Amino acid sequence: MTGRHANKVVASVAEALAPMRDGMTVLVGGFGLSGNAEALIRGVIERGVRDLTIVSNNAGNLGKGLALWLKAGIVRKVICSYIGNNDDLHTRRASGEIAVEITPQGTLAERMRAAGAGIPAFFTPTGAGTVVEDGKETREFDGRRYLLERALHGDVALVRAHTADRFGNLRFWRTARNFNPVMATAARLTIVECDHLVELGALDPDDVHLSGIHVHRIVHVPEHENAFEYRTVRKRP
Amino acid sequence: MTGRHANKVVASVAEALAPMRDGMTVLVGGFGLSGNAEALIRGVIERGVRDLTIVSNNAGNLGKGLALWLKAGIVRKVICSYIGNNDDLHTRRASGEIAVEITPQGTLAERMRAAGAGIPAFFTPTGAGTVVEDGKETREFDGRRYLLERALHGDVALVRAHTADRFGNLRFWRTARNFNPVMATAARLTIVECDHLVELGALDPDDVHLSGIHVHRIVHVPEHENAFEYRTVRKRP
Amino acid sequence: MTTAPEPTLWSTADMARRAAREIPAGAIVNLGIGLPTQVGDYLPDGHAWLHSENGLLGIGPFPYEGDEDPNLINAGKQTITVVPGGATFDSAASFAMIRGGHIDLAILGAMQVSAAGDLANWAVPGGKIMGIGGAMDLASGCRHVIAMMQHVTKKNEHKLVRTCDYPLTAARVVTLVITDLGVFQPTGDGFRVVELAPGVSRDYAQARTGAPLG
Amino acid sequence: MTTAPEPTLWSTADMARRAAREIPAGAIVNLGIGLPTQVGDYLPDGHAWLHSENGLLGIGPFPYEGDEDPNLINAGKQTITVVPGGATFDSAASFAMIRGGHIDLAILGAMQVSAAGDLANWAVPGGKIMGIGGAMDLASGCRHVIAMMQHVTKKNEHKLVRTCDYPLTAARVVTLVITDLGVFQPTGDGFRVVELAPGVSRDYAQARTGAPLG
Repeated sequence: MTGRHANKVVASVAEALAPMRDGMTVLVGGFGLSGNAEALIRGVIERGVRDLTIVSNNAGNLGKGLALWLKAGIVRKVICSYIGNNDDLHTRRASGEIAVEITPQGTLAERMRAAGAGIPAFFTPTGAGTVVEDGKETREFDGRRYLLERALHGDVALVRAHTADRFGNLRFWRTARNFNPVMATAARLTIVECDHLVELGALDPDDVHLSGIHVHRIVHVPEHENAFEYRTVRKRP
Repeated sequence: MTGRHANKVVASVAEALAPMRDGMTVLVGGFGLSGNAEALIRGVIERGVRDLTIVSNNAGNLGKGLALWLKAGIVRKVICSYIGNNDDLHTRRASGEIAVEITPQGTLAERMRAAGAGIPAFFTPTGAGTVVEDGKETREFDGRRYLLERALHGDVALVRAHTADRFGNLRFWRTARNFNPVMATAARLTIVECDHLVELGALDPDDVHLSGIHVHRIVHVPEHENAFEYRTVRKRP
Repeated sequence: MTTAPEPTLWSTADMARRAAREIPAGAIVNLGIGLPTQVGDYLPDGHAWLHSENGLLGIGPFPYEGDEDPNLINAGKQTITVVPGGATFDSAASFAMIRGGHIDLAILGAMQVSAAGDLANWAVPGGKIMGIGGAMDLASGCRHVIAMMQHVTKKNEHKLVRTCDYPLTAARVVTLVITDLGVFQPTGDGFRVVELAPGVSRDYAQARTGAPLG
Repeated sequence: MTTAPEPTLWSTADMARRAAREIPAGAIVNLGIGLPTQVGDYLPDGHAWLHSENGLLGIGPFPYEGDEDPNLINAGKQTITVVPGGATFDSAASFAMIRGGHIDLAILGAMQVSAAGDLANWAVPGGKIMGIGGAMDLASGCRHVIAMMQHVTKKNEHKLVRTCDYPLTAARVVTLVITDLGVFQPTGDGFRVVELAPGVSRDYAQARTGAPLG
């Protein structure tokens, strides 16, 4: 008898992704191209699954990140907050190939936080009096108008961490953290791609960003592209 | 013109507590006697305010912590999850001197998390089918029964941190963290008592447990009693 | 008329040892205050991850004398240690883990368990209110709940019952009951006998149970 | 008939400099993508704390050439630095700060602002949908919202209007509008003139505003 939290470290991206199936809802960490689980994202295409619903703030950009899935034709629906200049998504939305559900960014994060925390629904002020209200229950509390939003669960989460120990305790790097921790809490199966893999006890208990309770498979990927979107700099004095 | 986040470090407990007023709702961090803001708790009695509503998991124990407030007669109501062997609370509840509202511990935490996060109300499974349901709206989602719980705001939060920088970025120590961070987010005025005060930049951005955005006043208190409740040990081999 | 010999009931240590067998390797487990905490003594090192709702996953053994830290405690406020790989977090995150179904198993003390799996473990009718603590969150949030208790009260009243008359902690959540008489599974109509302590007959157990044993 | 001389309208730098004056010392400020981001250039070091909704409080200047880190970016996906005292957090915590009213001020780009303070800044009717991003959370969650925009469109259509006909971002949230013509405050019925750019007359501004100036 073995629980879900034994022997999480797997040897390859393919092994990590073996449980993926057609039609799954996949939560993919990252904000733009920062904090992307690059190897897992590539691996899903090799895995050959399709008809995926992806939940991602941006669903790729500049032909990179989740734009690879869009181009590979394995995505049925995207739940995101921002398309911007992600032309791979614009064209497939326009053609009707992919359904796009746009959600305010904070509501997207909070819906997954709710899913991970066992909250089926919550009221939020974001979107009150806008098109986001359409079809949703509204209610006033203390004279202000709120919408009822539902928890957003994933079958799988693909998460990029800076450091993981063998139980899956995670640390993230700077703004690569973004949606990664909250998505890890909201999926039935959370798969982590880490830059650094360390032994149990290497992380001080107070230095863990996300407990390994939310992690089910870990693959160590030392090399990443970490693509820039806008490389803004100043001159050295 | 000066915002709420300038010059937070104050020289004394009395100065830190100057904005407190009679009748306020005060969120007090700590689980049992661990992670208590000991100097601030003592200071509130010297401050001379009364008719307080306190929100605390335990409201003191063994005559210590918030039991000091109970004995001083400055508390009108306690919202807590557990009384246990806190006899100072049992006797004042029995005499009718203090009203006690008992809330499941996770609901207590989540109500304050909601307050801090701008969520006025949320559905939770905890307490469904129990007396906790009394007087609350219930609803089924996907065949399961949930209660609607409301956000719980404080006028003031009294928080104990291990380390604070001058902006109020906080780190906590082990299980002294408990309710401290979430209470800090839920109050209009958050006052922090820290064991260690450091300069800006001394904490790596990724090592901060709670952003100083949730902190308004900081007092450095190097010495603490840190009382034990049950000192359980094993023999050295 | 012959009198059946009195059976040897399980000690609390026996019950804790038996409960430990229900814990799979690599499971996330919350052990309630009191008797359930003892279950940890019968788990091999590194077998499971023990969760403390005050903000720790990875409870280790009690500290060596002199190493006690009053700010490192379990939910029963006992001084503890952290195992390698343990991590701390705040109460909101801790109860998000519980409510969100991330804890595989809770082993909780009980006053009454009904045939439907209802749990009553926080208040005695007419008694002093001790509070709820994390009991309701654990009982309703964890994927499985094992109740551990003496089979009858000191006054020989039934505790495995058709319907709880003590205030409920959560409805239809208990999947297994471990008592000094054995191991029982709520079935809706009664309790299935999974195992009996040495010398405990089915009749002996039935006489002490407020619902049919199946 | 004499023709009034054309006034010198504010440049985007003038607008950013004017907006910076609205930021109290020690304020927590979120600067929207585009023009509002430039406001940061006119703040003295350490004057305010800049929040980036992707998970940072304490945005510093752009990095020196060669120090860019693709995993340290602002909400516009530009490489940035962190000031001493800055801290990172996840998206859920970041938007909890926004929604929970912990951000003192947001300065956001705008397409239309109504006399009631309604903000439209995320979609052009009939245009390509770029998405909402953090705009609705910021507009409805921050304690004060300043809108920055050109006073009229390139086709000379009004952008300060009685009622927005673009899709709303949030209703009744804008407390101040800074344009190339000056500074205006929504009053419900129209806009109060707080300040006009050099040489801009009240008549000049009124002709370019879709609601009464008061």
